[in-house]
Amino acid sequence: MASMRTILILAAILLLLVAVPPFLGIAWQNALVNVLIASLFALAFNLLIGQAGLLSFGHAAYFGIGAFAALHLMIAVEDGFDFPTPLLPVAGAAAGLLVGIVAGYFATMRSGVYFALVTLAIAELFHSLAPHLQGVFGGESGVSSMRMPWQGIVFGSIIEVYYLTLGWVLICGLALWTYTRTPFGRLTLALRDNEQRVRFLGYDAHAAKVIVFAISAMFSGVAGALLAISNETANYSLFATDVSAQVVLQTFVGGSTVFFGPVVGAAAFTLFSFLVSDLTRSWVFYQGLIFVLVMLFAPTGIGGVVQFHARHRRQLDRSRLAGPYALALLGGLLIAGGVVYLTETVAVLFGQGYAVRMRDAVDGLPNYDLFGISWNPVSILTWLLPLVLVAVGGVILVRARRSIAGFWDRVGRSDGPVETKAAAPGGPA
Amino acid sequence: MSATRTELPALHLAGVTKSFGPIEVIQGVDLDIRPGERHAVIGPNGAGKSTLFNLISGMFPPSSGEILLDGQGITGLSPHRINRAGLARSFQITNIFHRLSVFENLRIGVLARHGVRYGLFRPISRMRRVNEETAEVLERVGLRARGEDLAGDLTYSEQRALEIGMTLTTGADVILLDEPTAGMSREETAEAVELIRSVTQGKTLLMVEHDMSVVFSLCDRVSVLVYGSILATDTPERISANREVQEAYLGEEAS
Amino acid sequence: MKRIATTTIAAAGALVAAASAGHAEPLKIGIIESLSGSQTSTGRLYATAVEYGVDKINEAGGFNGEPVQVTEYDNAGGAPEAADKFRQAVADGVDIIFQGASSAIAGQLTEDVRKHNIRNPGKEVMFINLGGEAMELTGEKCQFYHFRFTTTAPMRVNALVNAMKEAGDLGTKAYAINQNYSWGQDVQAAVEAAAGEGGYEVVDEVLHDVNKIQDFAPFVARIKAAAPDTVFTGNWSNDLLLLMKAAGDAGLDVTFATAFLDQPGNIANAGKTALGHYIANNYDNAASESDAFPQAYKQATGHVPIFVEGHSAFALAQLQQALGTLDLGGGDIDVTKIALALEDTTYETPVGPVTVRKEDHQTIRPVVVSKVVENAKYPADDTDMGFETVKIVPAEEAIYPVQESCDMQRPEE
Amino acid sequence: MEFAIISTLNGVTYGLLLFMVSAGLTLIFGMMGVLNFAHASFYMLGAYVAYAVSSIFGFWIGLIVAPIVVGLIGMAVERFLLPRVHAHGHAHELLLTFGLALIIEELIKLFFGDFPVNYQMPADLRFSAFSVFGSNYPFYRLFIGGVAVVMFAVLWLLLTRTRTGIVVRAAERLPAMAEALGHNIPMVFMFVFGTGAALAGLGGAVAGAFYPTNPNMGIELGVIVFVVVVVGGLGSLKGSLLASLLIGLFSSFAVGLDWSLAGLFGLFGLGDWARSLGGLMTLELSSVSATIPFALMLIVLLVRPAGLMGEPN
Repeated sequence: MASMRTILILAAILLLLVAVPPFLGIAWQNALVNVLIASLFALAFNLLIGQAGLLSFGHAAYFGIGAFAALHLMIAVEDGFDFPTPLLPVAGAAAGLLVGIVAGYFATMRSGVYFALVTLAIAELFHSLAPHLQGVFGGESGVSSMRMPWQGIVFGSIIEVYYLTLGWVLICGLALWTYTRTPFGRLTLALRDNEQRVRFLGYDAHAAKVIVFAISAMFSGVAGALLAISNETANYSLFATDVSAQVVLQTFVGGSTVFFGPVVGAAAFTLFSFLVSDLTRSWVFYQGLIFVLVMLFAPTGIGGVVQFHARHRRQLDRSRLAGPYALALLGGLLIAGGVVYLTETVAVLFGQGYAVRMRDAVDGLPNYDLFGISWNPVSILTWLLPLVLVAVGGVILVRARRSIAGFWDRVGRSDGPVETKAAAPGGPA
Repeated sequence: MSATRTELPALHLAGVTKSFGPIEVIQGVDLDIRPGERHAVIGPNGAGKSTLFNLISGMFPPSSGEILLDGQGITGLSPHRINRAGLARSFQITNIFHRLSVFENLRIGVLARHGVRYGLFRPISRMRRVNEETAEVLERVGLRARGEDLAGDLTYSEQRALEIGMTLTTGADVILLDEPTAGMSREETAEAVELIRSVTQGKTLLMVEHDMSVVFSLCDRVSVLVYGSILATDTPERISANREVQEAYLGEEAS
Repeated sequence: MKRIATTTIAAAGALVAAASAGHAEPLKIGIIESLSGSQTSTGRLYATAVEYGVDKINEAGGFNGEPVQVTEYDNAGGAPEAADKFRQAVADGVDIIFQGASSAIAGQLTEDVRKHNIRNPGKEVMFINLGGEAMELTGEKCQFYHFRFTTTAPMRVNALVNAMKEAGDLGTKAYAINQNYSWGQDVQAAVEAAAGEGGYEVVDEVLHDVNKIQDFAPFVARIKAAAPDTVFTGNWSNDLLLLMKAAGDAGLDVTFATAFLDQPGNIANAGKTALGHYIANNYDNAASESDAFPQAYKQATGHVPIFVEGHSAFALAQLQQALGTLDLGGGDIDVTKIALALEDTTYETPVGPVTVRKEDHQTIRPVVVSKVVENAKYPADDTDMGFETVKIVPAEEAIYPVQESCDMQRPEE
Repeated sequence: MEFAIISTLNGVTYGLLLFMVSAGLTLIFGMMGVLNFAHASFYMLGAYVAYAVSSIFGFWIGLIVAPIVVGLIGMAVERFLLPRVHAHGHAHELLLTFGLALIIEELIKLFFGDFPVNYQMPADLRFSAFSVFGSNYPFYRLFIGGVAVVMFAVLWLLLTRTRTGIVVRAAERLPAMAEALGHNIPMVFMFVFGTGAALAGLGGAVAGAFYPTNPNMGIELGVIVFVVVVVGGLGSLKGSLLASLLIGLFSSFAVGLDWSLAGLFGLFGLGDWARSLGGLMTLELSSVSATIPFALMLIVLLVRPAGLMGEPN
């Protein structure tokens, strides 16, 4: 597993993470802090779904708890309690662990979809109670503090916060990776496969699941604590469904079956929202669309597809695959272009601004601007363009996929990198 | 049966019943399994053989009655407690970890025996004894060549062998095998019988079995379960001669 | 040590700026609003109004010889995202932050601004709060670089009590139903405090979860049992709409005294049930004789100002007035000077003058009390209903004393 | 007394609305093992379709068209999307529907905006059915409850008395066997999923005219509905009816009760001590009534992990 190649890649990434940020603007430094925190959160979350097969829809609870715990310690430090600032996430870890044990005790009483619902409801419980508990959660405006200097480090700039975050994320990431190599890590996998058999081999499955849950909650708590350190505030909205949903999206788009998959997803989505969220109001829609497409066509996520190619790199015939892959990319881009065009057009045409202009317009529907061009909403061309984009892209993509699937079939890997019609097993239909 | 024994039975069932709703599936079973013996439970379909196994191994608690393991009460305990008390079972429908390697499947059980159930602070690769013992079991069930393959990729009879292997790993002295040879060809069955004979050396074995030739070649005693109660318990030879049994069960098959 | 490094970098930056002289630094405004998520509709209105105001400044020649730049940041309705977008805004060099939807986010931003200013002296940022009405923002969290250009709970409640009493619609028994968080609690406290003045008795009061209640009928049953004349509520969004509908359906004969009845969609959804109920807010189109402002706004944005748009546009106009008194000579933007100038301005809105109280940076402003009527001059939500002004409570009557908890550190002058 | 009667009435009607939405979810889960996360989105979709249709063709047409449209969408999801992920297990089905829920919500916002839309019941339904203690009781609340009751009865009869129902129930227990007997099981599943979605759509169309129709209505109700099915026992229609009514009644009564833990301690003379602790101790039940369903769920999990009517695992 840990081949020379993997080690080299990891070392290169590490070097980049350490060396490059000082030369970036603070906006990018800040975005990278968010990427790191999201990555750790996704890794902790994936301990449950990827390793133990437990799908939690309420991980915001432990993320939030970690944030509040770290913040209360931070306030104590501000008030003169002697505690090194870089160790603040310890509070988050402890709180996450404790709450994780209690919540895990309840949640793991059920498995499968019940488990998902119970975790969702526990997070909702926090979300609805927190604003009422002024003392702990600071009401709806939350708790606020300030990072105190320690040993000459001021922790005033984002780059200092970045390195603190990086250190913690690396340590925790390593710990989570080591976890998979321990006896309990193996037991976690066994629980995912066949919980009943685990019980008949002399293990208390419920206790084991509570432990996995608590460990996942603990690392989520560290991630929350890092966010609290970065933001210097925490607020009950950390418990919101959106927070839980984001980590689910990121993990599965990145790929829950590969250890580093969630990191890929977290980085992709965090950067995506950093770059796109101020450009278009529909970015949540695109996020959902990407997620559903990944679920449908590459259920193992980006990480899974990459891992598939890495595993079969010997069979990887570059000369014969480059063409179809480039075609697939082209098809995908065309479809994406068409969909984005349609979405943004709908957003404009059904928007308030346009409604007003429509009322004021003298003859017919007024033109609208999109991508720097003025379009006529009743012209055929306006609607033909996206349809042609999607249709042509679709044809190209289907053909490319067929030849890619054909290639992998020929080398005897029907479990190809992407789901194809041929490989898709018939469900109830 | 006649001799008074001072030795405690390895497994003792007294008046065990189980009802699902209004239906009493097990109706007052009394059964003693002697230490070291190989004992089979036979009976027509729906007689409650698997239910009896489930009651003993803790899948669900009996409605009434008492179960002792080496004189120690295990009635209604959870499966893991019963396993730790020294009883392991296999399943009629193969019940393995499909997405783990064959070696890993066995190692989960070996770890339990070594008491490192929830070990978190030492990499598994450094646990030499555990890995050695796992390799040993792997060898004994004849799957050495397939140790690194995913359990889900094994052939049916290999999976059955793995199933038996996993039952052995936890080091229990009382082994329950639920139809270990079901669905196997004649040759596979013969191999399985040899496997069971060799791996249960020195242990107490209780098995559900349909194939009378397996019962004859393997077991010391047989109990016949019909409609949830024990009709008779005796040596295979005497059981096959028992008229009542023949009428209730064997007769049909013999014809 | 870090501080030295920062100053060095800042100095280097200044040198670069000096080298490329002749190019004045533009004033940068950042709108950190809920542009996605459940409060998008309100966030959008604040953004529209701020952009309208910035356009006005730029039409008049901008500031410091440059047009004022404005950037929108989407906080997705959450405080953590707002903190994130604040850092983004700082990275973009934003000088003044505007925000309105949600007190929680305002609380986050004012803290972020305070910490930023402590750590970056000379590069301060200021925050103009257009809608965060929680008392603590000018109380415990009060600070020099935060300005509140809206009312607070006591201002709205006192105005309601005052106007409704004059109109003979107040009665002697009052009920308070509010959302269980700082704003709702502030309203409840204000209703209790105004009891003597208004000559009513608070027969019962209840706080409920924020925007989680699907069915208000049980609350209406409870109100019914207390038999009040007037029901005070600071509820907004769904919580107000559902409450009014449930009251209407039960045939509850009370007058609602509200703060956010003018939120888009409320009147249309409530239908005839809304008639006769009161609202106290910063501004209403019908409150002024002149149509100049609504028409100008419509000219620019396509619709007359609704909900929070009016007072938000005035806040920008007041800022414009303050900027007009300053001359930075084409040099760097000095936010502290802008803040000091803003403290000294008085802006004549169509409903009366607005001034800044120096002690806590709460604006002293008139409050408009209106009533829902049919055939209104400015119909709401494409219905024939709208608001009719009952009374404009002048600024000096509406204001309440500075909170004792406010401990403002002024910059050294 | 007055409060008790009105609260009971309100609790029951609200409970019946919850049931209307949870029934479809339960039906689909019981039959196919799919937990449809997008179910509450179907509810929202129902309200919006009914709004769009009724603004042109009138309220009643909207009420009929909405469930049909939503049902067809449900069938399309079952026919074209779910089979693709079926092999990856129930978790993936859940995730897929979760993604669909996100997309539906954003599409609604795209087309209808973020404001609540003006979806109203017709004026001739806006009258009070009767008067209790001087308080009018709106007819439309009874209408919502009535629709739910009729729906439950029809569903029950369909499942127990008709041939189709028997095939459906057979397919639930032993799909392979039912298929071997010549029944078209994929069609049955598609039909079931469509029916479940249509029920949610009907719920939305009926309730949307009473409660506001806005893009958040899906997620707001969705979480409560999930609690209902956990409390009732997933897959049990009777269970979800019971749980719906329970949660409806609890939420309705909690509002009037200013109980707190401190009050409870007060019974033992520890009231002042508890009040001095603040926090959880002094929270009044009325102010956290929306939290009650979640607390109820935890209690049920402790006492009866399978839910009130569910079968263990």
